[in-house]
Amino acid sequence: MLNIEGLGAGYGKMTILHGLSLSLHPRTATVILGPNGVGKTTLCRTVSGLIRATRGRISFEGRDITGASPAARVRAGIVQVPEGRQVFPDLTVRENLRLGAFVHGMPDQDAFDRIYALFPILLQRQSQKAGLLSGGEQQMLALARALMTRPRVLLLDEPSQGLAPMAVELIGHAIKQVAESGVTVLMVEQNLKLAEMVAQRVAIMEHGACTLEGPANEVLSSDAVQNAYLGKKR
Amino acid sequence: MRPLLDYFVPISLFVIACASSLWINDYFLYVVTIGAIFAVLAVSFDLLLGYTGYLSLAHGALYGVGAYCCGILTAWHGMPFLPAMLFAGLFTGLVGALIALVAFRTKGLYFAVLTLGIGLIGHQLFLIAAPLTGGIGGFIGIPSPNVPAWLPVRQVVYNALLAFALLLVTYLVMRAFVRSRFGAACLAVREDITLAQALGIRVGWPRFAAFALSATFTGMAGALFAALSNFIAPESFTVLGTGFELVALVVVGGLGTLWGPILGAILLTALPEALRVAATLSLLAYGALLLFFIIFYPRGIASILRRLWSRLGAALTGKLGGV
Amino acid sequence: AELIIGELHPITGPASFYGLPESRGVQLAVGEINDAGGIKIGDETYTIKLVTEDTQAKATIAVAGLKKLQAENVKYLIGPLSSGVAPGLMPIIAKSDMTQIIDGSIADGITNGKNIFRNQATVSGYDKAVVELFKAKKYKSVAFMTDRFHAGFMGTQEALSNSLGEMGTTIAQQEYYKLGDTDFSAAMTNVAGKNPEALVIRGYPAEGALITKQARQLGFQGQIVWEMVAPPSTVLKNIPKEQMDGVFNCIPPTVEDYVKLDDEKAKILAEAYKAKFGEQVGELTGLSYDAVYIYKAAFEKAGSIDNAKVNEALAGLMVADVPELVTRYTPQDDGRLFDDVGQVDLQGIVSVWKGEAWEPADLGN
Amino acid sequence: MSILELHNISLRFGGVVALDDVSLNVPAGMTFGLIGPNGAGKTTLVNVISGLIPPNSGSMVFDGRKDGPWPIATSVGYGIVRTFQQTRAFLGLTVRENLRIAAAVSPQPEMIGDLVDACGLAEVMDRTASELPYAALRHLGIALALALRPRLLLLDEPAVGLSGDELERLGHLIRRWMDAGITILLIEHNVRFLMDLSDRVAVLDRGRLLFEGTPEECQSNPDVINTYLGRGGSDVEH
Amino acid sequence: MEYLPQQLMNGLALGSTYAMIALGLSLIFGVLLIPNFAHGEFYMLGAFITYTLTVAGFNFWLAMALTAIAVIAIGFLLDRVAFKPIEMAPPLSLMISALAASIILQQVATLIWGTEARTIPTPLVGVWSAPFFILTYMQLTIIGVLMVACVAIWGLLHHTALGLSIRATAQNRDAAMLMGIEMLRVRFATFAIGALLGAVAGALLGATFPIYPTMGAGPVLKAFVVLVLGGIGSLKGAVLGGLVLGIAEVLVAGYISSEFQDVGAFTLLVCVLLIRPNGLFGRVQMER
Ligand SMILES: Nc1ncnc2c1ncn2[C@@H]1O[C@H](COP(=O)(O)OP(=O)(O)OP(=O)(O)O)[C@@H](O)[C@H]1O
Ligand SMILES: Nc1ncnc2c1ncn2[C@@H]1O[C@H](COP(=O)(O)OP(=O)(O)OP(=O)(O)O)[C@@H](O)[C@H]1O
Ligand SMILES: [Mg+2]
Ligand SMILES: [Mg+2]
Repeated sequence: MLNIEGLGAGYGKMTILHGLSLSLHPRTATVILGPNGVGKTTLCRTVSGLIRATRGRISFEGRDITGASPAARVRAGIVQVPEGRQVFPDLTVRENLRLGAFVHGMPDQDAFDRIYALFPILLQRQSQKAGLLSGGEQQMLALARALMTRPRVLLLDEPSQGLAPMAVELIGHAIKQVAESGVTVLMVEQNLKLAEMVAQRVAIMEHGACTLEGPANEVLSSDAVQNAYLGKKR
Repeated sequence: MRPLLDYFVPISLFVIACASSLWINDYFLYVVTIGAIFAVLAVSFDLLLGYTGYLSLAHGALYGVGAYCCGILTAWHGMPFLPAMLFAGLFTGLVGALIALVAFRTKGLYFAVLTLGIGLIGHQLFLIAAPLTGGIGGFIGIPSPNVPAWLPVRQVVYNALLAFALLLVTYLVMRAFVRSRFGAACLAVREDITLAQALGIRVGWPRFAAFALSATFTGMAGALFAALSNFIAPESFTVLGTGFELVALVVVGGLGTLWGPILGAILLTALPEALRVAATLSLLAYGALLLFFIIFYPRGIASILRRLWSRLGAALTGKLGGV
Repeated sequence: AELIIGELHPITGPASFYGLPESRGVQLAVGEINDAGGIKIGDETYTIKLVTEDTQAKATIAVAGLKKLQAENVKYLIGPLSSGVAPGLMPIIAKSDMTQIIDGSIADGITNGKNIFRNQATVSGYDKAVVELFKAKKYKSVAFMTDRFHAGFMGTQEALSNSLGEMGTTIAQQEYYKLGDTDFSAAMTNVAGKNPEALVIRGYPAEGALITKQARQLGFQGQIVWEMVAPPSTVLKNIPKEQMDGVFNCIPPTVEDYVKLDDEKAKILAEAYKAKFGEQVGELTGLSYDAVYIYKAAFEKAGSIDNAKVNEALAGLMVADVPELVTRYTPQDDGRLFDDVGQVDLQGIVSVWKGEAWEPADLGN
Repeated sequence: MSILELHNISLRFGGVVALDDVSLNVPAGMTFGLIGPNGAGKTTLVNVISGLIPPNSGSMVFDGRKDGPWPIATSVGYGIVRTFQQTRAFLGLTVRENLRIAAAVSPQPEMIGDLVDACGLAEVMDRTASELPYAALRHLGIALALALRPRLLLLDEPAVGLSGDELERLGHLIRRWMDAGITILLIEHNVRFLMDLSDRVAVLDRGRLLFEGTPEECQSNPDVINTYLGRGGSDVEH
Repeated sequence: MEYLPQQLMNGLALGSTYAMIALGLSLIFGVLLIPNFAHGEFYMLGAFITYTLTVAGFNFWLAMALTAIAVIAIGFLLDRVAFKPIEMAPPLSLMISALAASIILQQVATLIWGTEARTIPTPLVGVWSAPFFILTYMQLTIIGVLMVACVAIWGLLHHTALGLSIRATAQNRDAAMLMGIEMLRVRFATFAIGALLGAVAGALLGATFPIYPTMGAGPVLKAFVVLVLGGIGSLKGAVLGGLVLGIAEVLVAGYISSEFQDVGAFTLLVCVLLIRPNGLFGRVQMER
């Protein structure tokens, strides 16, 4: 499905990803775990094309997309929910959602309705400027907007940030549903509850490379991972 | 060690500049003198733009306020130049403070355009207030600074020495300001005014002080310009000319450093002179060089020198490490 | 041997429209003199070397240019053009041992008759023609529209309205604009409302044409009088010729006018200019061209290239001493070219627009 | 004794009622947790207390001073300091320059060195804030606030995006200030983190105060479970 | 208050010219954050190219259309050379780049056309005399074109996909890219519309005013004033700001003194910003 081989990327002279390789299984949710600052966000941004890869290659369904523009990748179905709140602050909630469907032309009301059913708060706020939403509401909007693109590969960068526990559960279900409907999901997440809820496969990232990848139950139960990331200590 | 270096470098550069002014011909001396005056302007301007984040387009007019003030004091009231320059600086600082009171109600582009308006009004007033300024015909007959008896140099050399001295003083004063708590507060205002407020910085004061200080030295530069030109006209104090030129000096030199603008000022006053050979194409060449420079070095001369410096440092440590 | 003459004109920037033709006028004259073998001064024959510096019509650039000329040991200067520049150069030149002939600025009071001379008219010279026109036509009321960025016109505004007032003309309205303005409707609405018998426009022709148009559109019925250097080619690029019919202009004649009067020297100059530069001769070209010949006559008369002697020669130079002059200066009472402060007598004449050009006006006296 | 008392604070934005008659007492020297569903009005409450937005009605008493809330500059002067939900530091400056600003405003500039160590900023002193790893940036934001030696520190979701060691470091830090006598108002959706640290907890829901009590009471309160924790409030297991 | 209706009409006509120029500037600044001082040169080139074509015998309106295409191409080139390479640099660098570009374009125009002022032969002569005021047909055309341009741009921005992508880009470039919006297209479209507006303004105004290579400098400053007066990023603000400025100038010149026309206008600016620091229609940024 999506293959990453020997990927290198960084900012200016600073290299963050050092030859990272990872392949995503089709119709599967893969969760990436790793400590703060290893480059998870950088990986997402490189896959979606916001950062240029300095070496290695990314291919999607056999096609090399390493040099493709972000827009071309979205058209191919690779969609990212960025870390932090990247909404369009002066556009209304509805216009934000509308932009989600930008590559498909004008979305029909059904598309909106499906999203509003998932996130009722957005319906209430649909004509409010997105910039005035609360932190959590913006995060939901960002996710909802990405779902409007009808993605084939969904990249989620810490979608639970700023969400209340109930809301985390809510989007957990939503993401699971999406994965079950045949979308390949790559999620970076610190919230273990959400990670465990969604993950079918887990990858561990260290020093800008993937050190371990496998089915969720295997990886999560391995001793090394238990100690390092799941925080036995706590 | 550091304080020694801190003063050693600027002062020795000053001494070198003074010494060489005895050598070079009048034409170069004039260009360098004007360059030094613009460097004073650029350093003062950068205190506001580079360190506080406000783009003032009123500085062209403030420069004029200092110049006319000096003209009136020396030509009509017979005041010697140095006190007149100080007075002109203080007066301009006062005018600047008044402008600041008004202008700091806004920020960003609004501030820039508001000060643009004030700069244009100022320029218009120079034209309209003909009894004081001579109007469009200009202010004629401003005496040159008196060369003190103990200093055996010609007038033009003395003018240059004054400009260098003013530049040195400006640089040292501005540096002291930047390093003070006020300077730190200015940086905070520049970067994120809400956070600055949340940190309890009374953002009004530092930026007000920066504006007033910047205006004061701008006024002194104007006074010196008036005295060594003997004649001033509103045309030298326009927004489109002087106002924007200042921005160019500072950006080309390197925003947010104090020595960058000095280099920018020297480069951009020398450039049109160097381009005289291009005759009717000189303005075109000037535009093209400016564009070329900004495209390749959008962060100015300071960024080039920093890069060179760090590369030099790396090379040196590399060599030493290898031994 | 070589004799260096420096010229200082705005050859770039917005004022180059006037500055470049001046610079070329100097070049033409120098070329002619050198081609004819140079100037014989005393026992030595000199060829002239011309050094050009740009002013961009800015005082600081001009001062730098002047200092550069001084550094290159230039002792004789022609220029500058702009009224904003000349006063800036004056203190430097007055103190130096250079000689200057100003061939541009029309502001009053920038010559000294010692080493600074001017062969261009002053605005007061223009104004004489305006007064003459008003005397002949006996307009009862007048409105002014003056370019307030023009030092010369602004400087004489008061004197001119006083002299018209003394003749019994009411000053109905005084309006101002600035170079580059495009909308004069507010002022013209007021002028049209007052409907004075004459509207005097003082400035440059592009704005002059536009003001004329807008005044007429807003219903102004009276006589329009220009006071500006306005070559017909420029006028016609900005206003249809019908709308110009009957407009008066009060300035000294330019090369183009002399050509129209069938003046041989003017025709030769115009043709030479066209041949060398491929354009119509500029309106100030004659002045800068004349300035070179004035120097030549002074050198020959002084028999030396020493500045003090040449200055003296210039001060005493007779109009008749310079047969090459294209411009027809009025000799001073004693026949000299310059008066005691170094100013030529070049008076405006009243001309009127007919068809496609200015023609001498018949004031009926 | 309460250091902060809120009396009947209400605030509406157009049709949205962000705060509805909120009254709250925060006892001195303790960590006070504030939770609630997204959009409940927590950040808005912090904005009101810190003086960034004036409320439509209601009043505030801080440390015996009545007639609050005050404009932000005054509040800071009284010792009310906040961090921002969206991390805020002087992004264009290096960490060192950020701290220089902190030193300029700090009543005790000499303790900045301590803060650097406590917040783990020593290795990144010369990096530009915008290039910092996320965790370091959060810590920098907190260090800036702490430099002011606040009496009341308002932390708006300080743990967002932190995990593992970083989260632990933050927990330690908060405990240390608590011990130093700073009162902390902590907003956080990481329930375990919040409950571990807080002495008391309040829950906001749609602008109204839903609950106030100890962490234990809170976690077993059915209203809170319904509106906030959710039945799978498993994050809270001990 | 003699001649008030006429003076108001004068102000309206003048204000429309300001609004016309401010519109394009506002768009480019609002979307790409480029303080495009070279906008004045779009205006100048619009005038000169139209002039050259009409003098060469083209019909004025056809010449204007051809000119628009040419200026769009120049706008695209300008973006490519002067702005795109430093899109990540601080806005002030962009401003210097724009100033340099504007010097270059002025000088190139000087080389081609010289500095002599000239006026485009007017396609519409004559005046419309209403009971209390007089307007020329050309002024009426400008007011009409301004209204059409406003409606067209508003429709484009708010009712087309391109418009939505332009507005989205103005607010969050990264997020816009993640929505599949092609940056290059948005950039191109924005510059094209901006240049088009500049060119049309130049052609129309050049048929009324004298044109010369530096003619853009003054209007572009006024346009920045209008931009701020109306509130940055607000098209409504750009138009109303232009009209307000025009009327204010005319009233000052008409009833106080024409010597104070500029001073009056800028005093108005200062006063408005004192009362509304974000312009007439600008929004106050909420901090959270
Ligand atoms: N704009 C930038 N410029 C320079 N360096 C950056 C920039 N953004 C991030 N970095 C650096 O890249 C490294 C990796 O950052 P990244 O955001 O990818 O990590 P992460 O794994 O997503 O961390 P977190 O869990 O904190 O979100 C960090 O060390 C950070 O300092
Ligand atoms: N300026 C505003 N205009 C309109 N509505 C606003 C404004 N600010 C906040 N709101 C609304 O007020 C409500 C409360 O917002 P607030 O940011 O306080 O929530 P919160 O409790 O901090 O939520 P979160 O946990 O998601 O950060 C939200 O529904 C938000 O949409
Ligand atoms: Mg991350
Ligand atoms: Mg919040």
